Formats: sequence, C-alpha cells, structure tokens
Amino acid sequence: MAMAPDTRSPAPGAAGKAEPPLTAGLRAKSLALRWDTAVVALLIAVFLVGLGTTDGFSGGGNLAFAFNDISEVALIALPMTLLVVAGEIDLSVGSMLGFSSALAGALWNAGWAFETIVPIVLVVGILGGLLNGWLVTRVGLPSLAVTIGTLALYRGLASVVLGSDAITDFPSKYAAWTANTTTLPGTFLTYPIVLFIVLAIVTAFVLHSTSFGRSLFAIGAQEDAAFFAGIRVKRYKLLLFVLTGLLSAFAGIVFTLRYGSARADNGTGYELLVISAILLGGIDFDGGKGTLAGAVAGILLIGVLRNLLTLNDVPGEVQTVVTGLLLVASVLTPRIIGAVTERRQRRAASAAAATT
Amino acid sequence: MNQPETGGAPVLALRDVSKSFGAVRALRDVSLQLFPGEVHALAGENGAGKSTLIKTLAGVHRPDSGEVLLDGRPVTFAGPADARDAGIAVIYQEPTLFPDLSVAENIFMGRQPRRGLGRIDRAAVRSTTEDLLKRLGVALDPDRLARGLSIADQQIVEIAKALSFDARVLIMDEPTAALTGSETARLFSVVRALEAEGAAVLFISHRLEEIFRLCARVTTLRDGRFVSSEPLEGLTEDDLVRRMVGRDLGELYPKQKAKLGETALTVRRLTREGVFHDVSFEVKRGEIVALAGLVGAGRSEVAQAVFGVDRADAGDVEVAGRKLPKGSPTAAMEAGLALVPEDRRQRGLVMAMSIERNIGLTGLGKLGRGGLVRRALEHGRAADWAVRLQLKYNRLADPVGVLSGGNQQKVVLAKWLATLPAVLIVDEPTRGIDVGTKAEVHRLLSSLAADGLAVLMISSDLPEVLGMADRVLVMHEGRLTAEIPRAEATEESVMAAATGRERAAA
Amino acid sequence: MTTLTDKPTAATGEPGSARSLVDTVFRAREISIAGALVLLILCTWIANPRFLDSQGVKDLLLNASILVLLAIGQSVVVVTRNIDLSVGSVTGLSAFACGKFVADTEHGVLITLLLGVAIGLACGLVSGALVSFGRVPALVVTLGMLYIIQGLDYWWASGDQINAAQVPEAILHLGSGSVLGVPYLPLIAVVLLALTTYFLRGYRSGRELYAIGSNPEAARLAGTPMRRRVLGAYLFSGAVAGFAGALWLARFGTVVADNAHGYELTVVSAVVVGGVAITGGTGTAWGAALGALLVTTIGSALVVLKVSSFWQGAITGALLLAAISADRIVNLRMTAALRKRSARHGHGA
Amino acid sequence: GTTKNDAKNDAGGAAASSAKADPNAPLKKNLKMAFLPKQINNPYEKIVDDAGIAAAKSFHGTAKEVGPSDASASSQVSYINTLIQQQQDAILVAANDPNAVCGPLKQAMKQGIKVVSYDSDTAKDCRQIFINQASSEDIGRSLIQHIGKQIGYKGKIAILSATQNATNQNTWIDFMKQELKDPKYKNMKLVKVAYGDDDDQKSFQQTQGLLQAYPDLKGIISPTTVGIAAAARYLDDSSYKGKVVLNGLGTPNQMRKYVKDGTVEQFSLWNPENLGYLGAYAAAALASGQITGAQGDTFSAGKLGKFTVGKDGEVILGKPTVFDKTNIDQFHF
Ligand SMILES: Nc1ncnc2c1ncn2[C@@H]1O[C@H](COP(=O)(O)OP(=O)(O)OP(=O)(O)O)[C@@H](O)[C@H]1O
Ligand SMILES: Nc1ncnc2c1ncn2[C@@H]1O[C@H](COP(=O)(O)OP(=O)(O)OP(=O)(O)O)[C@@H](O)[C@H]1O
Ligand SMILES: [Mg+2]
Ligand SMILES: [Mg+2]
Repeated sequence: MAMAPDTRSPAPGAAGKAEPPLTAGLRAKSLALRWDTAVVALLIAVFLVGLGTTDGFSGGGNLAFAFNDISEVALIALPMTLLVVAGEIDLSVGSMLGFSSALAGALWNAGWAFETIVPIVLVVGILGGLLNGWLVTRVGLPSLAVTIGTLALYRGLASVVLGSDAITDFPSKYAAWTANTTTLPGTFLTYPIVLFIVLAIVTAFVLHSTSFGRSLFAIGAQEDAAFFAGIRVKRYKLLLFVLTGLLSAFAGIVFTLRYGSARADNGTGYELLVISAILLGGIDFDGGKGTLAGAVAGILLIGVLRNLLTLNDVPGEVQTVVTGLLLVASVLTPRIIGAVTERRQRRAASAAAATT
Repeated sequence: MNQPETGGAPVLALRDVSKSFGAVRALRDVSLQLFPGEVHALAGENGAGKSTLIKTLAGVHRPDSGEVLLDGRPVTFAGPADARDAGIAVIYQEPTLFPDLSVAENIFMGRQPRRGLGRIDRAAVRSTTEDLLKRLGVALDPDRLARGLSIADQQIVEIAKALSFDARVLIMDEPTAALTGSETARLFSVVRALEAEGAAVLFISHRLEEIFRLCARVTTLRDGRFVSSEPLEGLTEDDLVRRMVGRDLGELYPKQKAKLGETALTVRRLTREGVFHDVSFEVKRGEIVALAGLVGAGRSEVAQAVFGVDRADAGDVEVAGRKLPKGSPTAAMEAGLALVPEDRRQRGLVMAMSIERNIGLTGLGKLGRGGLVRRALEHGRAADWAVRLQLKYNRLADPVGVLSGGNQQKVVLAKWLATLPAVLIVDEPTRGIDVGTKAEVHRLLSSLAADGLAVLMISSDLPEVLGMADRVLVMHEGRLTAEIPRAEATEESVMAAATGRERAAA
Repeated sequence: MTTLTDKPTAATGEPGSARSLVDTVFRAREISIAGALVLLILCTWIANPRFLDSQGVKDLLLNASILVLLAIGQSVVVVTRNIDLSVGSVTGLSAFACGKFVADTEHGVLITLLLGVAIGLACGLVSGALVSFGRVPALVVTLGMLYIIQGLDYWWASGDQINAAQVPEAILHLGSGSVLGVPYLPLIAVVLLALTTYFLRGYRSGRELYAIGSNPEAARLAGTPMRRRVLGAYLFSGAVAGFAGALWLARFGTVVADNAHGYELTVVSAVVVGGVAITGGTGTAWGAALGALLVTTIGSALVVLKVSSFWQGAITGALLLAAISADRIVNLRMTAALRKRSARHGHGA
Repeated sequence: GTTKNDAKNDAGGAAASSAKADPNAPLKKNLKMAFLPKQINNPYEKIVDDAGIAAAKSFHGTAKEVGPSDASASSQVSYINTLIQQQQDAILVAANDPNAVCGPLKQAMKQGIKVVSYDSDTAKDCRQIFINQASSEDIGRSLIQHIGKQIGYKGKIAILSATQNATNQNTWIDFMKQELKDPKYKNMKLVKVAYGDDDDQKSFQQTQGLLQAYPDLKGIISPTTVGIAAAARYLDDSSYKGKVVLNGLGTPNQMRKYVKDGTVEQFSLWNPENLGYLGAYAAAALASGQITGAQGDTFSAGKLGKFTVGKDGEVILGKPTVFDKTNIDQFHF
C-alpha cells in the first residue's frame, strides 16, 4: 500500500497553464463527430450528386427555384432556432403565416395600399408572438401546449378575416421581388434567399458571439441557474416569441406575393416542416445545444434534397420517408458514434490500467 | 467501537479498481474492504474519487479494470438494480428524489409492498414510511410531494429510503452535509443500531469530527489513488488531514479582524407570507454576518427574497442606501449584490455548460463591448478564478457537470466572486467542500471582508458559524429570534435561539 | 443577546389539513376540466336541447371514443417525459391495413382488431426501441416515425380507397352498434381507461413510469428498468393507436391513406388540456380522457350552436387556451394559498 | 401607395399564342405529359389520372402522375417547376388554388409546354385549355333541381362542401344559390354551408352537427365525393335515415351500399375515366398543334369523339350521369 507523499502535488489545471492543449487533430475529430458538421457534409454531398447525376439540377433557374421554394420555412427557422435553443418551441408559425397572408389579402381586397398593409401585418405578427410569449412566460404554461392552442386560434382567425376567398392580383412590382426569376444578378440567389442569408449571418452572430446568445444557451440548458445568474429569462423568451411571430408574419407576406394568392389555409403544416428542418440541423429540442450553421444546413438540405428527388421522379411518399429517416438519423448517428468511441476509450483505458 | 473480527470476510470489497472518464483518471488501483458490523469512513479531498468509488460499488459505474467482490466472489453489477438486489443501499451525494411523487412513494419506488394480484399496498407504504420517519425523528408527512422539500428534508428522505432496505451494506455519500446537529445525531444513533445488527456501513463526510465520532476505520484517497486504510483509533485529525491533502493545514477558521465600514445591506421588515415574517437586519462593509437556524427555518428563503429571485410580500431591501426594486435579481446584481445559492445543481450552475461559460455567465455584460462576448476575456476570467480557488479541473472548456461536488461548489463561488460584489450572500458556502478547500474558502471570505466586502453567510455548520461570523443572526420558524455578537456566540446560545428556547437562555 | 421577537409563532395548519389541501389542488386539475366539460355541455344543451337527446349523446360519445383511446395511450408516454407524435400515422396505417385486410373477404372482427394491435405494436416497438435503447429525444424520433409511417402508408395505398360496402357487416356493427343503448366504442374506451388507471395507480411498474418522468436520473439510480418501462409505454401507445385504427375502420367504414392525418397534435392537446404535464411525472389517464372529451365536445358544440364555420377554428383555439390557462391559474392560486396557510408544518422543530 | 385598383391594370397579358391551329396535323408520337392532381392520394383523382395515362399510351405517348400528398395551394408549385426542368410536352393540372400555380404555369407556357387544367381550373391566362367535367352551371343548378324534386320544393337544406377554398365547389355553390332564387324554390331555404375539408371524419362530424343544429333539415347536398360518402354513412345508422334526403356528387363504388339500402335515392357524377381520357387527348392535340386553345378549335378525342373548345378555352366533357338503384350496377369506378 502506498503511503502518503508529503508534498501536495499541484492539482492538474490549477496552474491554469497546465491545461492539456487541444490539438488541431483532436479538435478536428471532435468536430467531425458532431451532427451539425455531418449535415453540412451531407448537404454538400447531395449537392454534388445532384450536379453530377441530374440534368436540369443546376440549370434553367432550377437552383433559384429550389432555394426560393423554401424561403418562408428558412426565414421562420431562424428565430425558431433561437427559441428552441432557449428550450421553447412555437408550433403556431404556420398558422401565423396563414393569418398574415389572409389579413394581407383581406386588407388588399378592401382597397388598402400595400405599403400600409405590410406594417399592419407585421404588427399583428408581433402581437401574436406577444400572446404566445405572455402565456408562456407570465402565465407559466408549457410552450408546446400554448402554441398548439394558438395554432388553432391563428388559423381560425385567418378563416375569420378571409373566409373561403382567395385574393389575387397583388402588385407585380412587389411580387417580382419574391419571384424565383428575379435573382441577384449573376447568381441563383433570389431576394428572399438573400434576405435569409443576411438574417442568418446576423442570427449566427447573435447566437454565438453575444451575451444574449450565451444567455439563451444557459436558459435552454438550465433555466433556474440562468435566472439565479441575473439573466432576464422571461424577457428574453418573450422577445424570442415576438421575433418568431414577426418573422412568421413576414414570411406570410413573402408567401402571399410569391404565390400571388392570399388564402386562409396558406402554410398549413409548415410548423412541422420548420421544426424538422432545425432538428435535422442538430438543434437539440431540450434546449441549450446546437449551432446555427447546423440549422441552416438542415433547412437547405431539406430544400435541395426535395428538389433533387422530385427531379428524379421520386414520388412524394418516398420523400416523406426519406425526411423521416433523416430525422431519426440526425439523433441516432451522434449517439452511435458516441457509444462506439466510448467503448473504444473504455477498452483503451482498461488496457492502460492493466499495464500500469 | 467495533473492530472487524479478524476472521470475518468482507461483505463487499473492491480490488485494484480503476476508472477513467475520458482523460480524467478518477480511480487508480483502489482497493477497499467493508466488513459486517463496521462503520467505515472514506476520506479525501474534493475530486479524490470518493463518489466515483461508491458509484462503482453501487453498480452505477462499471470499473475499467479490477473487480467488485461480494462475499469474496467477483460480481458484475449491470446497474444499480443489481447492487440493490445484492443488499447494497446507497445515499448519493446529490439527492435523487422524484419531485412529483409523495415522500412515501419516493422511499419505496420499485419496492412497494404488494397485496394480491401484485397491487401496491398503499396503506403499508404509508405506515412503514411513518415508522421510518419517526425513527429518524422528523415529522415529515409521508403523503406530501417531494417537490419543494428543503435540501435537508430531501436528504432525510434519502436516508429513510436507504434505511428501508434493511440492507447488508449501507453506503452514504455526505449524508450530513445538509443536516444540522440534532438530525445528524439522530442519524448516527440509527447507524449505530444498524452496525450492531451487523450491517456494513461506508460513510463519507468532510466533517472530520463526524468521522471520528462514528467510524472505526478509515480509507483515504488522494487524486484517485489509494493512500491508506487503517483503524481510526490512535489517529488524530491532523494525521487524517495529512493523509488526505498530503501536507499540514493551517488555522481552520482564519478569521481576520476587519474594520467595519458603513452599512452595505439593509433589510427592513421583509415578509413572505407563510415562509418568513418581519425580518430586519443590516450588514456592514467588512462584516461577516452569519444567519443560523435549524433546517427549514427559512434562511434560504430570506436570502432569495433579498436577492430578488423570490418576491417578498412586504418590506424592502437597500444596498448602500439604494432601495432595490422587488423581484429583480438583475437589478440586485447591478447594485452589487451576489447570491451563492444552496442548490448548486439546479440553481448555481448550468451543468451542461463549460466551466468558463458558467463563470462568465454572471458577467456577460463585462466580457466585451456592445453585447459581444470575447472568448479570450471569458477564458481569462475563468482561469484567474480557477487558480485563486484552486479549482481542480481538466480543461476549462469541459462541462461543469463532470467536476466533483466540491469543485462544482468552487465554480459557483468563482462565478459570483468574479462579479466583485459589494454584498455577498452565501448559502451554505462550504457544503460538501473538503477541509483544505473549506479553509481556503474561509480565508477567502475573510480577506474579502477585510477588503470591505459585506458578507451574509447562511450556514448549518455551527463551528463555521462560530468561527467566521462577526455577528450571528438566528432564525426560528420564519422569524429572527436573536442577534448574537461574536463574543457571546456559543454553541449553546445559538442553538437555544434556533430551537426557540432563547427566552429561557436570555 | 438581543431578543428580536418575544414569542415564536406557532405553526399554523395541521399536517392533515395541509395534506388534504395539497390533494385538492392536484385533484382539482381533473375536477376543473370535468367542470368545464359539464358547463359546456349544459350551455349547449340549454341552447339546443337536441344536443343531449339519445342520438346526440350517442354521437358525442362515438366522436370522442377514438380520441379518448389515443389520449389514454399518449398519456402513458407523456407521463414518462416522452412524447409520441407518430400516433396519427400509426392509426392511419392500421386503419388502412385493416381495411385492405377485410376488403371483400369475410375476416372476423377479432382477427382484424388483432391485426390493428399488431401493426401498432410494431410501430411502437420501433419508436420505443429508438427512444429507450438509442436514448435519443422522443420528439425528434417520433416526428421522424410520423413521416416514415405516413410515407409508407401513402406509398402502399397509392390512392386506393376502401369503401364501407367492402367492409364486412360485423366490423361495421362494432363501430355503430350498441349494447343496452350504449355504443360499443365508448364502452371499449371506458374499459381501457379503467384498466390503464388501475395499472398506473396500483402497480409498481405503473408508478415507475411516473418516477421516470419525474426525475430520470434518480430513476436510473433507483434501479428502475428504464428502458423496459419506456419501451413498454411506447408499445402501449402504439398498440392503442393500432387498435384505434381498426376501430376507425369499424366506425367510418371508408378508409384512405390519410386517415387520422395530423391527429397527433389534437391528441397531444387533449392530453395537455387533461392536465398531464408535458414535462412528465404528473397527470392521469382519466384526465387525458376528459381532455379528449372536452376537445371533441367543443367541436360538436360549436356546430350545434350554429357558429359560423369560419369562426369555429378560432373559437376552438381560444377555448383550448382558456382551458389550460384557467387550470394553471387555479393551480397557482391554490399553491400560493397553501403556502400562506400552512407555514412550515412538517419540521421537527 | 399601391392599392388593388392600381394593380388591376398592370396584370401582364397572357402568353397568347400567335401560332395558328392546324386541325389536320397528326398527333405527335412520344409525347411526354404529366398529370398533376390536387393530391396524389385522392381516389377520385387517381381514377382520372390512370385513365389519362392509359389514353396517352394509346397514342404512343408517355404520361405520368406526380403530385403532393397534401392538397395545399403551394405544394403543387414545386412539381410544376420540376416538370419544366424535365421539359415535358404538356402538363395537366387540377389546381388546388387557381392563382398560386399561375406563375410557374406561365413560365412553362413560355417555354413551349402546353398546359391543360382539369377538374379544378386555374386562372384563365395560366393554361391553354380547361377540361370541365360538366358545365359548372349545369352541376350547380341540377343539384338544386334534383333535391327540390326529392323534398317537394319545401323545407330547409344545407350544403356539405369540401374545403372553404375549393374553387370548383365554390363555383357550384354560387350556381346553386342562383338557382334557388327561382320562385319555385321559395319554400326552400339554404340554411348552412358546412365544410368537411374533404376529410372523411370531419365530413362525418359536420353532418352530425348539421342535423343536430337544424333538426327540421330536409335535405343535404354534398357536391364532393368524400363528403357525400361520409354523410351517407352517418345517415345510414342514425335515426335520421329515411327522413333526410342526401344528394350530391359521388362515385358509384362508394355509394352503392347506400343506394341499395335506401339511405340515398340518387346522386350524380360524370365519368372520371372519361375526364382523364379527354384531358390526355386535349393535351396531345395542343402539343401537336391541332388546336391552340382558341374558341372554336376542334379536336377528336379517340373513343369520345369530337370536342370543340368553348369560351375561355373551356372544353366540356358532357352532362353528369345520375345514378340510382336502376343503373348503379352498370358502373364500376
Ligand atoms: N461523469 C463524469 N465524467 C467525467 N469526469 C468525472 C465524472 N464523474 C466524476 N468525474 C471526475 O472524477 C474525479 C473524481 O470525482 P468524485 O466525484 O469521485 O470526487 P469526490 O471525491 O466525490 O469529491 P467531492 O468530495 O467533491 O464530492 C473528479 O476529477 C471528477 O471531475
Ligand atoms: N422551492 C420551494 N418550494 C416550496 N417550499 C419550499 C421551497 N424551498 C423551501 N421550501 C420550504 O420553505 C421552508 C424554508 O426553507 P429554507 O430552505 O428557506 O430553510 P433554511 O433555513 O434555509 O434551511 P436549509 O438549511 O434547508 O436551507 C422549508 O419548510 C422548505 O421546505
Ligand atoms: Mg463526491
Ligand atoms: Mg437553506
């Protein structure tokens, strides 16, 4: 039996500098093991496969179309990512999109100027977000429950304002902004997508480099601890719900212009699409984990994959299955990789222990 | 004290067990033997590997190498259920209750007595729980939900749970950390009874006097390595400390005499109905005021109401003469208040976040300009405080959840000290901290006070209260019952006030 | 020594009275839903007495039955702090498969029901295995399963439809027939509800489901066979969904691929309205069943009250929100009252 | 600002074809065409499209059916884009929304792809031809005429429609309302239009609700195959059987049981197979240059004979068939 050595060995790390360095190799390895990196890789792979195998994938404005086609989902997904990181969820986004579209249609039909309609609709989006946020932060209800309720409510309001009408003939000078034929000169980037890229960069910056973003991770991971650290948990959550409402309403306008049709059922089922896109990107539904890059990759992956499969006449139901499989893979793969490395590590550790 | 019979075989033993978590080698070739009818202490600094060891015994961790022996035969526990079935009862360091279930159900989960058709016999569950709680001398209602129990009550439920097993081996990881004297005494008498019945008990505590009071043998760990295993008889506290930390310790309660400055914290007629009433006191700069009392007296609630995480129904709080708005921790922090909460896992730390981010969390506004967070500043802040508090860690980017309990407590302290507060409220600052670190924490508090910090310290550790405080406030059932200056503070006077006997004493 | 108070306050409230208060608070969750339900039915009945004539009651019960079944199944999963979003798809698949199975042949009722249950079990097995053994977030996995099962169902059906005329009379009878004036479907739902409640309250494994939902880490340390229990919950929910699919066929006769499409959110809202916490650990099967009853009754009542179709959605949403908010606010009030009335009573001091 | 009135004038002109029709041009071989139904899983659409695909085979073309699995306005759009990329010769679309599909369809026409709408029309300038199953006016008015006769021109009636936005349904309902203005219906009153969203269960419950809300209801018209089947099923085992008249549009296979057991006396529908067949031929005629979609163009559609393009590029299949006990066994779709 070893007896006590009489000098205290400094605790590892206590000196601060003794911290084992993260080698480039190690960092690369831990990065490679993360799902969000895998999604980016998958996205690139799908893209390359598309270029190589499918005529018409890269040509004739198809890419512009493919990306433009997911612009509403993508726009909503940005604030939703923040919300999910903070441990909440908003299932009412599709309905808010529909409500915004219906309201825009009703006002347009009543002869209002489009320039007036847009701010009004955005304010309504903010109010919708406020209601969600208020019920969650002040009344203290779980967001899943609240937003299932507002999902029904907002969709219902949409049909109240517009009934069974479909309003058309929106001003072409605005509609052109959302068309997949109008792109940033020389690229396949349509304006909604350009806006998405700008907002995504801003969001990434906010989430990963600011104190606000840092707080969101803390709130999502352990709300109590964040609150005890003086973070304004409720206010931040409220803000996120408002942002989500705002962008959903904005997406409603984009949708209305893009399809030239305002209807109460626009965007039905979008909530699950948005959620799947960001979950696919490795944002943890339990909150506190994920990167915006992953979420963006998840969104784009869904868009590109869908386009590619449709081009190859893969029927919709198979695409649905593929989406489902990807979702399952998105959570299962990291777990399997983790389990395998852990097992390998354990074997290495016991081998090391055996030799000492 | 019982010595293990020399011929008796150990009921439970570890042979050359090693366990690593990634790069951290928590246990290296550790052996331990538990004999029937023996109370065995496990000692070591924070992070020495004590909890890891008992989790290995309990089947939570599987050893990388070496083996667990039950009655001399090697066994492999696939999970806690296997260990439980083998007659091993464990009280983990952190309470593991089901908040939505009643106390009785918590105690008997998965082992409820059954009636015909395999149905649970509710009446039996309830009455057995009542008996157990009576045995521990607490008047907890078996039907009350575990949610909202104070840490101490949670610990008592844990103890009741472990006792309900009638186990051959009882393992307790710092069961007394949250308890006060009387409850501890009651626990010890129960443990002695078990000992007499022939159970083997493994006991972990950072309070050395408890080890000496209760145990016959002690096994010491240091940095995951086995140091010694020997009878306590003939050992002094200093010997034990030397085994644990590898050197001699200085003075235990290094209280510096501080000059009292102007009033930093004023609490006036603070009331939260049903919890505490009409609490008024002041803390001056440079002063350490202890808030003592029995478990559940409402001390933590007062602290939380002062800091603003709970809303007080009446009364107000002033920091340096400025009144704080009600219910806003953010405003309290801006005014220079800091609260180290008692429940570090839920409230003190974001367990999944890295050490540096946890420490940075209280200073997000100061880690860069315009809402930006500069990682270098964040890392620097964390590294600085890690050194000052002698934190034991692998990498600052590791999640704080992998640290040992005591080291987690240091991170909470670091997180709050880094805000350079004017008034520091610490709720059980040294709970679960080893003697060495405890002395460091005390030295730190003391020197911070000497530099003009006002400290309000809530503690259930009476020696700590007496050793550190300039003034002792005592609470009993939600009211301040006494204010005792340092000179008059004795174990008797504080306990008298805490149990409501203070009138007789005064 | 300074004496700050002259006498310590006596603890108010006996442990007994406090307990019964606690009990009331938590029982109130179901009671308040039941109250809302009764109120809704009464109001509707006053406005239109036919709402409660024999045909009306029969319709009300029949409408709710399948949702009640699904809500019971879902509640068992939600109690373990998980969720099963695939129930709609499973019900749809099972309904279609059973329809295909019986179409133009003479298969018995029992075998058809068993087929439905088997299909549900298979789906539940996959979801449950992924959640419990793969230890992956339930929401993501079951959302994935929702898509996978739906896709397979569509692919298989490819636009096919089974008509009531093709379904054997015996099966249709199960959906519309009754014994002593009570239709079969609600009876089945009540039986399942009773069994589930009995199991959740009276058996170790039932209580363990609550333990897992309340604190998974503690449940692990307590040696609860978590994987088996969670898998069990999913198997149950899957089996119930499959069973509900077979009943769907019996009830509606006509089945296409997208039966019960989008039903998952209705089921989840029923469960939540019924007081089962989405965060696990609390709630009862009969609360969930009441929630389901309330949700369907709102729908039926609006039609009977001649509310414009355009308003129905909005009112349903508003009522859902009102129901969960009211429940929550009552609960908060009661807890606060409890705090004020019973200061520490449980301590040995 | 920009208001509706400004916008009215700026609607871009349709891609009016300058080409001239050549009625004698032969049908081209190897034409590629695609059916884009409202929803891929709709049994009725399936019958239409399968018949169309078979018809294409008969003139040595290839046709396929692609489409979304939900009947939402927007989901058809990405399929149209794909069909453009695939350079189909013709697209046949049953529009979920007359305007949402417009932009891409115009793009398709610009690239020389012929666009035929069937079953549910798009906006007029977004397609060359609309194959109408029967004139909308005929459908709407005849349903009222039938039910009027059945209930003796007296009592309350209700309509059980599909979704609130279904164009064809709403057009028919408008004609029904116009027909009701005729004095002979003065004792009949349309009390409610309910929406079952073409969802079987929802339609079922709506029927239930209608009957409770209006206990003295005499008749229900459900101009949708899903709705009428659900309503029939509800009536079949309710106490309302035999007391409430149900009429509308349904398929014989779905309704056979209820016609035979007396729940439903009669209902009507055109032959969906012929609809698909005609659609395929019309598309081929367009792609071969036989017609341009202008009023008065004529083309021959195989076994169905000659058809003439009417106003607004509309081609009408014919009058709907009325099914009852006497003839239902002759039809199997
Ligand atoms: N799950 C884990 N993952 C990674 N490291 C761990 C894990 N659990 C423990 N460790 C590390 O193992 C070492 C021993 O920890 P352990 O909890 O056993 O200490 P302890 O002796 O119980 O300390 P304390 O007195 O503070 O409770 C510590 O360095 C700790 O950080
Ligand atoms: N979150 C909570 N919800 C409900 N009741 C609580 C909660 N926290 C504490 N209590 C109750 O309030 C009373 C006062 O508890 P508090 O924690 O303030 O006591 P304390 O004097 O600080 O004792 P301890 O040493 O346990 O911290 C106790 O009866 C406790 O059970
Ligand atoms: Mg420990
Ligand atoms: Mg306390």
